Amino acid sequence: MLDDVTSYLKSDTTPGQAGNFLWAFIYILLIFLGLSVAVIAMNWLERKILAHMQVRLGPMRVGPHGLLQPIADAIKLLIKEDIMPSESDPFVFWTAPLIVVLTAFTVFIVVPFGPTHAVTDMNIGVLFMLGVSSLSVLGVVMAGWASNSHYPLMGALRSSAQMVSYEIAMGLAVISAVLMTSLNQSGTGTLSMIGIVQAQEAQATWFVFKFFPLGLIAFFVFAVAMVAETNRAPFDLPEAESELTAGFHTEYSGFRWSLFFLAEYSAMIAVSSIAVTLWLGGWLHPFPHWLSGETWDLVFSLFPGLTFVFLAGLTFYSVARMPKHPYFRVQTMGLAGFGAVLGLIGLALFAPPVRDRVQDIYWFAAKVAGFMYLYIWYRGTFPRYRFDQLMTVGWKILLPIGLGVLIVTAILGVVL
Amino acid sequence: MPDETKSPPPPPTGEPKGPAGAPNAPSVEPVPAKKPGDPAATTDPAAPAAPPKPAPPTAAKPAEPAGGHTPAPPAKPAGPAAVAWDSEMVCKLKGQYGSGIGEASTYLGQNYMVVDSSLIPEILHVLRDQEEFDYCVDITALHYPQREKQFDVIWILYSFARNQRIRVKTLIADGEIVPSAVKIWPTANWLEREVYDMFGIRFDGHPDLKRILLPDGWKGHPLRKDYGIIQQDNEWVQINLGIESGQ
Amino acid sequence: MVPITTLHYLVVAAALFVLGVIGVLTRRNVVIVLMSIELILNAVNLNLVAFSRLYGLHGQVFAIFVITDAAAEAAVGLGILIAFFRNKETVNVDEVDLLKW
Amino acid sequence: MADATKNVSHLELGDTDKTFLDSNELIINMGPQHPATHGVLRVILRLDGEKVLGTECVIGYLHRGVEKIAENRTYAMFNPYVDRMDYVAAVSNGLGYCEAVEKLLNLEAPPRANYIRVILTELNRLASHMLWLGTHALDIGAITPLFYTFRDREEILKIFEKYCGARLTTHAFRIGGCLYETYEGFEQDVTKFLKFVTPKIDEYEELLTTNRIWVERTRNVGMLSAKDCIALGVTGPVLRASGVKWDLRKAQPYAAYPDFEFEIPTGQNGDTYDRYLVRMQEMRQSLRIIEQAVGKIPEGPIMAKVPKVIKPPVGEIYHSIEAPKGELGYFIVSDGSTQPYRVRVRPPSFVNLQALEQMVRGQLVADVIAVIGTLDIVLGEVDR
Amino acid sequence: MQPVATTFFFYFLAAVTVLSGVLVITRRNPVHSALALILALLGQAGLYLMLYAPFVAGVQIILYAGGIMVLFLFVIMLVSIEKSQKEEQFNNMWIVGLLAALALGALFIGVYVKGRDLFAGREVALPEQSNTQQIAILLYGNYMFAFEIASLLLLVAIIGAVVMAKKRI
Repeated sequence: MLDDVTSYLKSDTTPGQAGNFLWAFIYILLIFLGLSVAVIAMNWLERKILAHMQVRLGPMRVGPHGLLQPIADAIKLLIKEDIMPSESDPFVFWTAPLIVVLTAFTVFIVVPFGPTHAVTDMNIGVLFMLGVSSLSVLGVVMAGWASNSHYPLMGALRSSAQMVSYEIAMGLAVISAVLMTSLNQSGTGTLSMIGIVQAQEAQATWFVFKFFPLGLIAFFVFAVAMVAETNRAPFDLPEAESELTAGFHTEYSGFRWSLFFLAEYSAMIAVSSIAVTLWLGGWLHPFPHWLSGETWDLVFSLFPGLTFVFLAGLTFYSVARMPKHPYFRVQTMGLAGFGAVLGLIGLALFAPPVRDRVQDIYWFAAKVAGFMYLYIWYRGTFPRYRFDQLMTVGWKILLPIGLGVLIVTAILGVVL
Repeated sequence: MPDETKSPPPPPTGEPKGPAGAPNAPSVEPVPAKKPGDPAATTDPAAPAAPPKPAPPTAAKPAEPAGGHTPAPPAKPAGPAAVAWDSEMVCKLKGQYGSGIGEASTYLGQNYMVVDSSLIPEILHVLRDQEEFDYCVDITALHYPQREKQFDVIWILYSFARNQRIRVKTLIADGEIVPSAVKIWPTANWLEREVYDMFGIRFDGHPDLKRILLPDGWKGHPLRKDYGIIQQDNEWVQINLGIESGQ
Repeated sequence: MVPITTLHYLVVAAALFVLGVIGVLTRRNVVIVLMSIELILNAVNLNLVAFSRLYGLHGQVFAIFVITDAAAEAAVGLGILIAFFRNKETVNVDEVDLLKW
Repeated sequence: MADATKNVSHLELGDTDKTFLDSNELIINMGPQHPATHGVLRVILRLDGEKVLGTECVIGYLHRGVEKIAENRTYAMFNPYVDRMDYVAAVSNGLGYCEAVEKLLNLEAPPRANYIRVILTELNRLASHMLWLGTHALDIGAITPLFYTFRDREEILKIFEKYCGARLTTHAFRIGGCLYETYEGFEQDVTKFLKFVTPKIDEYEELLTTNRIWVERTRNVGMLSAKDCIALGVTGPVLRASGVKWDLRKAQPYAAYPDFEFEIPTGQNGDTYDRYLVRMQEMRQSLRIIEQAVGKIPEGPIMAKVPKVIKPPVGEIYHSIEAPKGELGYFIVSDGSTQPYRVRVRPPSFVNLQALEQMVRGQLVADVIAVIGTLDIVLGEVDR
Repeated sequence: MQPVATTFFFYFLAAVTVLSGVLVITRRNPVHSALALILALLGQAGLYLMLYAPFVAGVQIILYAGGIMVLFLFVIMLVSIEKSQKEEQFNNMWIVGLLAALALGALFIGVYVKGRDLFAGREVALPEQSNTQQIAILLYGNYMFAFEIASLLLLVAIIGAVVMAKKRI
């Protein structure tokens, strides 16, 4: 048992590959918890950021600056009455959200947060991710069908058509990235997620800059397709509120609805992880080759701690700005406590053994967080596409571009 | 669907309206200055009846004098009077249709003419095609329960070319059918439905004449004068809303 | 415990195949018949992949071809189904008894 | 209400070819409680997949019998009721009614009152267009403009509140003029507002006008040619977007409008995008009018000599004004008593809504939303 | 990845696959059948993984479960299933069909058991890490022609499906 723990810490491979089930299990648990926390945080952040984009404050009541709002929401959703339409198909109605959530979470098995920080590394990692995430469309279709109502059905038809179409563009973009991994001495590429990042490390460039602007275009295709794939604005047609009320989950409420919610956000994180892995160098810190050496390593390894300390500083600044009225005493104390926790985490991250292990995860998470911000930004800015326009974008713009990039990449790979 | 709504005009049950005497007295008051070239104008039975008891200035009572549509209040010295509407168009129409065109006057700078109901589709066509009244602003009706021809149906037309607005009126009895203008102006569709809904006037040739603002099964036509202000279709309310009364 | 050999996989494949055949032969609903055909194809795939453990990767390549075929078959089959349903308002195979409609 | 299928049997269907599974024409009941119907509008859509084969509007959920009420109130008592029709442009409603009764009484509001009326009405036009822009953009999926426009509309409502104490249903005008004198600092407030809002309109345009998705969603959607517009009686920005340069403020000027210079913005294609542009331009023109008006409000009385008991002579009048939604007309028949014999309101939203059928047939479901938004209907006015 | 608990996983996946297969052909509701089939396909993907065929497993998930089955569900939704659910589910000759199929199954098993020596002990652990590369080499080398034909086949299928399903082209 103890041996298992220590052996992994010294090894340079993922627990899954090493057959270290204890650590694999720990990772699964960590990912599950981390994802849940991330979704909760995303919920709060999205509402806050969107609110500030729209000249309003967002949640301010539950907890200081609405920090406890997502928790309150979660409690509300869990204890809410669970309504099932009388004419629905109960079995399918129940399994649909489960499938969506399961697929959204299963994807994370192969996401490499670091060279050793993953549950496992499959040699078909990318294929696995695409495949499993494509399964979520099943849940969507089932949800729409089982509700036995027109709006959900139309929402389901829309989203399944949308997801299936954009998967193709997405796949082409992914293939061009995979093709780039084969540009080495042996000429063999890899589908393994860790292998792809290692290839970027070996080729001394993030694939987004590879064959400029080819990598960038492929990345762009993927970035658009992934927004469509997760049904987010401006491609949020399946749940276009103004047209189809809430799309395929119109009839869902309470706990089951929260499963869809959870799945949507985890799917966003999942596709962002793929994008980060394939094009933005995964866990590599910025400019890994220009800024290398002992000093830079130290500087970069300080970042996680600095981020948390900065957040703690921000929190304490907010504490100082809280109204001094005794009514807000509890809130102020809560905020200060939150800041203290953040600060402590930050300090802990400065400890040398921790910071070396955490650095990779930090850079990965930071890049994913960038994508999450983009998601929110899109939502605040763009109107919604119409369905036929969405299909036009998918089939007539992204697909040819993706195909072209793939062909040119292949040619360049052979020529160079 | 709207079949049951066409009921014979119930006797006025609301507040008693108007002087009881001679509600349908023929016009005694000569309508101001008819065109000389229109001999039949005054003999038109459908001609707008001037108020038999011309709006008493002391009309503080709620009673409305019957036939109050005619804008000829002789007892009102300060008030503007309706004058004959002199225009080429009216001359032409009168020449063409003779007695079909009744009164044509201008009141407060606004022109209107009264047309026999049988001529309606034709006149409207002519007005649209030859006189460029291409925009049907509104269709509405007035109810004068004391008159024999209870209803005025009014088309308000506008001509973009002339920047002029006219009103075409016709007088019909309860239950009489007015030709629909939907073929002439599509906009008449909902407007006629509203007139039907509110007054129970049927339009011949309307593609889908049914209630528009009130629910389909409602009984009664609220803008008739004999429909009280707090009156409602209790039966409908009980069946559809499950409450005793909407009040 | 008995080690799992190729034979085990073959038995599973045979079971799937038989289930598929039963479905094709007995069900009336075209959709389910088509799904049964998918089961049969999958049974074949399982055989191919299982044999590829004995005879090299060719079996897996063939499995991929079979999957391609299955996709094509599903597309055309469902297209026919839709055309059929549009004309006869039913999805029963028994009622596909005209050469022309 | 009858069930959806029953109503749909009345749909007149031009398009009989069915490209999908014949038996599965989808009938969707949009509303009366739907996020994008701007109130309690119910639209029954007959769909072929996503394509709209026919629509039927079921209205009347907000019917309050305003016209009947009018017959049982005195002229002055009915004045506040008109605010409840188009509740986002209550001031315009009041202006139309007051002017109609004034015409019937054959009197005119004093110039100062007319200037105040113009300023408030144009402010109200701005408020109405802002609300339209926010909700229209929201329907098309852009959520941010809604908050921007509501923020700026708030300033207008503040001016209303300071002027007459109410924000929405203002009852700002009386028959014969205005009841309230402008408050201390009214001109400054309005001028400040003009300065504040001019860049804001640019801000909205920045978000939307050149936004590719916005343009794609609105271009060639809900086309209405000038001929159709006139045949359907559609007025207001919708008519002008089809290229008809017609605005009652110019065609048959009322209040103090002849004193001001302003343009009538028009579009060419009569699509949703043009209507958007026209309304944006109209907001700028309104600012222009207010700017001119606020600088030279004449001194003098704000109320004409109106008899204590308003008793117009027997007669009838039709008076219409250019409300934010289109031609708002009042047809008032007097029998010489203190109560109108009949008040007929010619509601622009009601008539414009009728064009929905023609605008969306053959288009997609998403366009229905865009078109309902672009028609700028207020159900309070549709149903009265 | 060393296979672990092979026996358990094999029996588990085999049971899932076969039981789902049974559900596929017995369910009255085609949607339930389709769901069962998806489960069977996923179970089979697991079996492929155990057979050192990760690429085929991935393709199975993407194409079958993610693609073909979505198509199936789509079509099931379009054709109204209420009516078909009320009808007789099995055709008149189901006994004959059942017997024939079972006989076929018995034949299979018989042949396999007879020929078990042919397979025994010949299993080799295929190289899993380079599985995809090797399949690619075969696919674009030996089977190039077949590959091209398959792509043509798909094209034909696309056109065929469109022609079939669309009334008016």
